Amino acid sequence: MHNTPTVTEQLALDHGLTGDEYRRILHALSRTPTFEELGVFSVMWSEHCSYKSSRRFLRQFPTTTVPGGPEILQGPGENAGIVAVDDDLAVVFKIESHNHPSFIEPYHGAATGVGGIIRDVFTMGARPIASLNSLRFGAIDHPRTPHLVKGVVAGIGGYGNCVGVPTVGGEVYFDAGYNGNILVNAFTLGTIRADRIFRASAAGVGNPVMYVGSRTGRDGIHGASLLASREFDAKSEELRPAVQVGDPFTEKLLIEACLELMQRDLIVAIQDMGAAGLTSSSVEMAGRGGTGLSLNLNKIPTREDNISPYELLLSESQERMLIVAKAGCEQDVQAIFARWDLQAEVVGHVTDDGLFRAQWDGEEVIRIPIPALTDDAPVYERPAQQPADFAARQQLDISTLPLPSDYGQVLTRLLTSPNLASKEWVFRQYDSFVCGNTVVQPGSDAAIIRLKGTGKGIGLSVDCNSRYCLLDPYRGGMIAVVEGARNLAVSGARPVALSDCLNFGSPEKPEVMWQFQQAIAGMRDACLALGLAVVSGNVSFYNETEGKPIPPTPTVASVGILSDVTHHVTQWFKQEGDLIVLLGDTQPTLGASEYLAVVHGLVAGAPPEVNLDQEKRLQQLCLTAAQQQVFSSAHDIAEGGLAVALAEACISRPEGAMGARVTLDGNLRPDVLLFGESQSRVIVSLPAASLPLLQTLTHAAHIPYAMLGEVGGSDLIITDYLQLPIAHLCHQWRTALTQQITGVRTSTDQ
Amino acid sequence: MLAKVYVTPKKAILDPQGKAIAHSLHTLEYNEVGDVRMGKYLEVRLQGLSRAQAEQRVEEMCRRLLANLVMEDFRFEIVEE
Amino acid sequence: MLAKVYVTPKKAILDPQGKAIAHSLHTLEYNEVGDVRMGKYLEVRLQGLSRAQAEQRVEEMCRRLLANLVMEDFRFEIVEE
Amino acid sequence: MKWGIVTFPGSLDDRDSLYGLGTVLGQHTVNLWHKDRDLKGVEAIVLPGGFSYGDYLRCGALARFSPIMQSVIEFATAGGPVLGMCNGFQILCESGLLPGALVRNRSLSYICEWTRIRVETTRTRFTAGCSAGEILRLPIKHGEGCYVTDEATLKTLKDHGQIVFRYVDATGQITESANPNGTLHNIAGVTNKAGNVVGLMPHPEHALEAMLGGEDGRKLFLSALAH
Ligand SMILES: Nc1ncnc2c1ncn2[C@@H]1O[C@H](COP(=O)(O)OP(=O)(O)O)[C@@H](O)[C@H]1O
Ligand SMILES: [Mg+2]
Repeated sequence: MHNTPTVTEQLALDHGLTGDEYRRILHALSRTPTFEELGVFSVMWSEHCSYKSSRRFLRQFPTTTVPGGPEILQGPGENAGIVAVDDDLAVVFKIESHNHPSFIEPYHGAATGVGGIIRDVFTMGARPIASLNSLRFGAIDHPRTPHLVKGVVAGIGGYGNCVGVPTVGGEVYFDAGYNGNILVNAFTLGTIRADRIFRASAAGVGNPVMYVGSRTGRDGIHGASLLASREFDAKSEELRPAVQVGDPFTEKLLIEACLELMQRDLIVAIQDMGAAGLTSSSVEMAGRGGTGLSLNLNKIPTREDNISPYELLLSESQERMLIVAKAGCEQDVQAIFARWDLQAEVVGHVTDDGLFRAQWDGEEVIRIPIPALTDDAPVYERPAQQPADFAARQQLDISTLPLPSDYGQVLTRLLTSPNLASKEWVFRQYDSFVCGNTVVQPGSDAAIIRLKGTGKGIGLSVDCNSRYCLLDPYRGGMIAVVEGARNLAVSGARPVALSDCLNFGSPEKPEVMWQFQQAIAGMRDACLALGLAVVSGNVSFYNETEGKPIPPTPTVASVGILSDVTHHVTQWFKQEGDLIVLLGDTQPTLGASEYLAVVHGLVAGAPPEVNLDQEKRLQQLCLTAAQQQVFSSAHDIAEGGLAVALAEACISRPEGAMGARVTLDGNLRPDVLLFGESQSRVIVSLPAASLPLLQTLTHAAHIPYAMLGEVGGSDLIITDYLQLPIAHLCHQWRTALTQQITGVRTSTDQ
Repeated sequence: MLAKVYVTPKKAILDPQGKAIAHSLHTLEYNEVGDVRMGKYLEVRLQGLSRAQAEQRVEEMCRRLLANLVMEDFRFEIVEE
Repeated sequence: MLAKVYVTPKKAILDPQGKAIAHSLHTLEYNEVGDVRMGKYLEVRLQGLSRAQAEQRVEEMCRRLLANLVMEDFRFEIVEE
Repeated sequence: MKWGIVTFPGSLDDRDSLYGLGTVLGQHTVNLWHKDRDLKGVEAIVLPGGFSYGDYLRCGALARFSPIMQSVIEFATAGGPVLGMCNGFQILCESGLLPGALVRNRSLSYICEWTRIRVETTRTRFTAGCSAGEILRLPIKHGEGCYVTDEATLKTLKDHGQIVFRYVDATGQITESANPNGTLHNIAGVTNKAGNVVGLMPHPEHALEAMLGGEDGRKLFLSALAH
């Protein structure tokens, strides 16, 4: 007999379970659980693993595309979603959060987040070929921010660079709402042959269960239940030993070995050990297969002595996989792993009794019916309520706002503010070349990678404006989807599907639950209108500090397909004399804008409206124009409005900035005209000879357009409003973030 | 005065570097090698402090910057030069 | 038996990490700090060797693998546990 | 020409080198496995980028002891052309095939960006097809690309024309701001005395196709062919 604490209701409460949930366990087992069983229930029923507050809402997402769209080979429910590119090839992708661990230990928290999402993708048999990351930090001048930014970015690079998956894009925002709870969302996409997809479903009674990868230590015990499902307070400091260290080198070996393994017919199922480690991987595989699974815990390879069965079941040591092999193939499996200096051990077998069982020193410490942990886990209908100040915050009377006296100064201020400044300081730390597919590097609206040997390409973008979501979560959720799709469409990639990471406060707060439901409804409506499928995702609740929730942040990672990758478009001006044209129309809105926040210190007003029908026509127009190679450049207008988008088109060109001369018509207030964030607008440049073609397209699509001016000169001139020397503006924009994060001033212009 | 600072990974924390070095040493047939742990060694030159002040200041530097207390332990010695 | 191995950058060789740490310490207003050098500290556990054997084997490990003599110096101690 | 590309555990750009040399440049390529000693009759060897053995301890330190490296060292000593890119350069230095060593970037951060390097000598197997002073645009992506050596070695390098590439600005000038990582005298690559072994931090294998940003990397590989 090993010694364990006596299981009581109090112990269950200490595990984060409720009294009701504890009684439910007693009922499910018809007895008092063992200490180990209590641990297993606590992690499997945690919000993080069970989706108990969110599950019913996630069902609203469309999970197939429109007729004629690509086939969805795998929707939500597996380790990652899969979309067919053609008859032979498919892409596998998912986004996931690693927020709490990254706040505690930014480097390793972010690094292990990257490691985890990469495992989700290669687990399905795919070779990971591109990553994105979406980051939210507190105010740039908050004392902890620079430390957290440096650590997180170094961690993402440290892992991604070493494991050989290029990081090709992402987003970074700073907002005081994240001062005590940063967000680190990581996305990976892989490619797979459509007939070689592996799913994690344990089958074949008697088949051996094998453990491969790093040995088990006491890493992150209770990570899933305590960290990801509970809000932060001063006590979280005590959880520090729960930090996990990643080993990207071992992960790289695992990728190669697993992909080699999957070329052969030796295994039935494979699953990575992520949150809740051995427990969740065992239970999920058996659950999907409708079988049972029995483990001999004494066989688990360990890193230290005297690790208890409880710890073995709950450890979150990284870089581990669980495999159901075909009986008799154990040695072949071991031989493949040995070639990569990895050890594979038989630790259990598949059973037909529908039970999750585990033995320790010959004693059965776990005997739980699998459905009690999966399908029959608690599901909650939590109360939802609109925040009391919702209507008040949407009020905004712009006539009371003073007009700036110097628009050039305002534009410079916006371009050097941390949210709009170039993110080069960040993405320069990521290998974006490895794998040899990156056609458009970080720095344009969407990253474009080619699919070798097919002539096709994939467009990738990750987006969410959480200020919009705070002021109106429905519209904010909608815009996250719409903007992602638009970033792809302007780049020439047809948006087809997305993966979402829903970062919110505590679902036990009715206001948060309301935000959550509204955001999902907005995302759903946008997906339906644009014909997009949600194929995978992740929910991260309890993002709060001292009772204060973060701004709602439903991050959307969008994936699009280019049938000819050479027809991609980038956002920067390319040719002196090209015409500059604005597609879409400008509404009289300043609500929720970056301009209001940066210049007037206001987070107020309604986010811009979206006409989904017009948006769809605009995106279709951009795609057609890209195919016909009408545009020299196309850039989505987002935060900072028309003036910022024009400036970006001038200064983001990697080979050096280009000027532009522009005149804006219309009788809007200058700040609305320049900095308002009306949706469904794109700035394009094109040779004069292509103008008739564009006019035909806009006419057919019923998209309004305006001639703005032309590319050229050494200044950005917006007639009557501003004139700025482009080289200087470019330098300020490129170095602002470096200065604010590292305090180092770079004086030379490259 | 010189502070010699030793920063080592906490015992329960994975040390992938140490693991890889041990593996290589075994490949080179140093079979007598068991576990390897890898840490940092810093030499910090100090001016104008008494020994007691140095002890206190270096302790503080370790806590604030030189070691990551989430994952590392440290110790140090102060030597006269 | 435990070998404690100290690997330090050679004097003449640039030590960007040491420099960066010194810079950070100055930013934190540890103005008493002069030069900082950053090296490695390894603990290598050894089995079944006499002390003399251990000395000789560890010296060899350092020369062959643990230090790069182009840019690093090393020293070590053998301690009984 | 038959090229061997070595895969160590943790190599990353090995697959890209195989693709680049094989599919893009139409060369005969074979993959060499770190545990083997057989060079399969190759006529040139590429040590690719990546993080061999996790780059734990020191970059390239652990790779140098793999069985294949013993064969590579024999091959190089016999005059066979060997190109080390990034981690491959680090391995060549650790193996003693090239002088010097590579340490952390001055910024202590990993850097991924396009750079320009100037060809300082055409006397090597991998620059014979370039012209002296020619500027090549190649990407770098590394955390430890700061080349260091002692004064005496530096002098020998200079005396024997062993500095092959230096980072320059757009006009070909060796400036401090063109130095991405703090490397000694803007050195981006060096060769051995015989000129058959070349190591550089930039990645020619990632500059072979216009669609991916540039083709200047071809010159290095084509130089070896011209011989
Ligand atoms: N964390 C990051 N990692 C990699 N690339 C990033 C990151 N943050 C921003 N970028 C890149 O910088 C460019 C500008 O980002 P952003 O302003 O968010 O683009 P957009 O507004 O078009 O969505 C994009 O190409 C993006 O991929
Ligand atoms: Mg945008």
